[in-house]
Amino acid sequence: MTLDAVDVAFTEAAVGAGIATILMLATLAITSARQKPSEKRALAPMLAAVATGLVLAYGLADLPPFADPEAPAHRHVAPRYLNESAKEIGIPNVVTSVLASYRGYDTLGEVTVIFTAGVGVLVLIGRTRHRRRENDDE
Amino acid sequence: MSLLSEIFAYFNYWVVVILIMLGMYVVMANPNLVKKVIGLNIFQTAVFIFYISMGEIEGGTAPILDDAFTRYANPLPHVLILTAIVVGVATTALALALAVRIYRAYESVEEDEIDAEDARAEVQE
Amino acid sequence: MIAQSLQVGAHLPALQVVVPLLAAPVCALIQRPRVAWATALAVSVLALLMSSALLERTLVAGPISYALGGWAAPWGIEYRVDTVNAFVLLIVSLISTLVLPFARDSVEQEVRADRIGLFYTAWMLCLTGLLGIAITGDAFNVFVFLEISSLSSYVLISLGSERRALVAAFRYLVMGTVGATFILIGVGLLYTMTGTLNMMDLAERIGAVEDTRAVKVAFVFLTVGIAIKMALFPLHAWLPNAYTYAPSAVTAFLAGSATKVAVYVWLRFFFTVFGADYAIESMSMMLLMLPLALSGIVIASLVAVFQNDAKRLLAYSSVAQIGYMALGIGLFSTTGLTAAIVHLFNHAIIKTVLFMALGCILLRTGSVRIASLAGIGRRMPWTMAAFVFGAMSLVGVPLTVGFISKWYLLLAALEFGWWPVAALVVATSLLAAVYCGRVVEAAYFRDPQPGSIQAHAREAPLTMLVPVWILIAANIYLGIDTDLTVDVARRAAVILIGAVP
Amino acid sequence: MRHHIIVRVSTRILVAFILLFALYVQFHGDFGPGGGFQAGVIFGAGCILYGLVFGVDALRVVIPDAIVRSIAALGVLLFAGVGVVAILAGGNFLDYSVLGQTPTAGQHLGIILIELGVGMTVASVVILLYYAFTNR
Repeated sequence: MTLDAVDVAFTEAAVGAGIATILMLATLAITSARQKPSEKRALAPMLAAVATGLVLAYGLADLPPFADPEAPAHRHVAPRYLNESAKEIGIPNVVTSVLASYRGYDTLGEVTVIFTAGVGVLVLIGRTRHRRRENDDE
Repeated sequence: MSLLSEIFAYFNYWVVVILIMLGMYVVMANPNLVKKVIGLNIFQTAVFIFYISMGEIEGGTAPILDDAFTRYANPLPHVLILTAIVVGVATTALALALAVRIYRAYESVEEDEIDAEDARAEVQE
Repeated sequence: MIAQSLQVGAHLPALQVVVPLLAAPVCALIQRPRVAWATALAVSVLALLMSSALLERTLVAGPISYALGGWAAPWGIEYRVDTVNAFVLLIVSLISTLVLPFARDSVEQEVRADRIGLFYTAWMLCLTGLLGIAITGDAFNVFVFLEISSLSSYVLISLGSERRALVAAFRYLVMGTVGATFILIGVGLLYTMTGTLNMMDLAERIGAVEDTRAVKVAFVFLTVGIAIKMALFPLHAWLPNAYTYAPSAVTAFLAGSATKVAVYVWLRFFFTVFGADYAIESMSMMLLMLPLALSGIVIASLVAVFQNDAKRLLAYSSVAQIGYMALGIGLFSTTGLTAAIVHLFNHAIIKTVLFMALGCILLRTGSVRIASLAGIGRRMPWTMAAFVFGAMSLVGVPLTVGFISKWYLLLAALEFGWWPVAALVVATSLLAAVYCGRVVEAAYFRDPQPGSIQAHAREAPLTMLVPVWILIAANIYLGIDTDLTVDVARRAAVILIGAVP
Repeated sequence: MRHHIIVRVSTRILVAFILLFALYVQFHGDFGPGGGFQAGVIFGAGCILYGLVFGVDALRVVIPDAIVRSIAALGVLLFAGVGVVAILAGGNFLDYSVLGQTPTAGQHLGIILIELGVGMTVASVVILLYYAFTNR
């Protein structure tokens, strides 16, 4: 079963190569912390997780079957992207057309999210211009 | 529709449900902050699978226009999930940065140890 | 020249969000604390002017639609401004504008100097996110801007001076991400069933599929996800620590804006997307929300009474106040909604001023534990006087805005003849008097330890006192002249419920 | 790894190809899969590979902290700036059609520019994360 989501696959691959490395480094930085077995609080989370799963399953079982071309998701907004984007935007990759133009504003938001994360990481653990002050929290 | 094809038609969705339960459980039950972040990632990945699944069309190809094909997968869910993946990565990076700082401040990333430490500081005040 | 100004007017909805968005990287490039602060303040003032212009236009000419990228909805992303969200835009930019002058000194004391440039970058991003959520007419776009505001608020909270701020930010991040992912699931389900993401388009198409289980589940996930973000009891666990350990200016800003925007998103989905009838009849929201709202009000107020830290006390009070808004919404009448929306505004200006007053004390003494507030009323008379006025408004003393909120809430409850609910509202107001009273009692009727910092504290600087007293003036003026807020809130309620009262 | 000559030489060659591939993905996203985000991550990953083999300080010499931070901010400014230019040219925010002689030419130009903005921010944030997480 394939999903024909080449752009998504590509992104996941790139993220795996680039970000996973950082994730690994971050984990290395705090690996001396060891896992202790702790069973006492497991019941309530279990119930919450199962409840969420059941509610979701209840709804998902009602969706149009997988890959059904008649599903409403494919009949209303999406056809315009596939049929008109060649004329309106003029590039063959429809995902790029939607991402960069039809819903370009979401992408601006997405870049802003990345920037926000960058700012946050810099504030938290970035190298700072002055050396650390006395009695600081670190 | 036979039972088997019924199960198969919704196979992706079952995976989504199981991953969501797994992710939520790890997020809530595991006291290790780094593992909580991993739980969040599982949770988010489940939603990515849900979105891509709903974009697929029987007999469609990747939505890159070419004269050889007439039927394409729905590009919109792909776009949405690209955004969501990016948001997920950004959240992970920030969460890990916080975990690193917490480790420097408490010398632990175990929730119960951190709480115990805070309780001790509270008594001293 | 006229053509020029008309053109700017036509792009106001986009500029409302884009100007702070542009200011964020500019602040990051500047890095110098005072310049970054001045930029943030200037942009905030500009945002306030734009939101007032937008509110005025929606009152005169009805909803404004703006097609981003020039692509008409539902193919492109639409910004849609009506009286409801114009009012929310005004609240958010007003709070940011009033807290920023106060923030300069407060932040310089609480945040390390080399982080201040990025602090204001995060502030601008948070403002961008909040305004973006409020203005958009696209369900997925809500998620994107929600994440901008969430990530930046985790950063802002983590900058508190104690290490517990880090843990508070982490826990908020975990809960916030679960909430946002729930919203993502809800939006995904709605898209699968209708094929659209535009809210107006969703509202039109949802009727045909509203009996399906998928739409019901979408409703549940959206409700729970947004409830986490607005800290509705019992999903409020992230809020008390986040508000207690965040820098004072951040607490004041978020308390006045972030939860309010989440309440707005709730309103938007309940009333515009799903429709009031669906929410009440199919999902029996009334039965679910009233107990949650009422128990949230009672329990959070009681917990507040027993707090030893004034910031945490006010944080629990905020959870209770969210309960009042949920109560107003849960009554599902024009009066109830009016009460909720009025309280949205009023609570923003009440809680912001209370947290700002605590920020002044924190600047001078370094602690807002109730025990260490002893005698502060004599050392910092203006600050504490402001706190007393704010507290009176929170309790709901007549001639303050707090009274107006409670009054409409009582009216809404009595419309249904629900005396016990009305009595509970009054009783919990007394609880508010008790917990605020603890702070006031310590400040005025106890003596400071001789030789302590408190005994020699100076009054806060004017840059902090002036915004505090502007808000107090607003609390009293809008408590007497109610036309402004109640009128707008009523019109907003009518738009949401879709009927003439 | 700093002393293994084979690793060092092959890394140099590999990094060159990775960066080249990143540029290909950046500017070819219109036709195949890819675009600014993927290109940015690949570019960042290439730089991280260099940093892993030659040391993070060697990478810092090539790409200093201050530059990385500025490019992250400039990428956002470029993207939003294209939107503002569209307003000045008489369209709505981010309406690229008004940027060129014909609407499709404008769309092309707009998409290339904003993808560049995305790539800049993503690549520099990836490098920035690497710098930050290797700080001790």
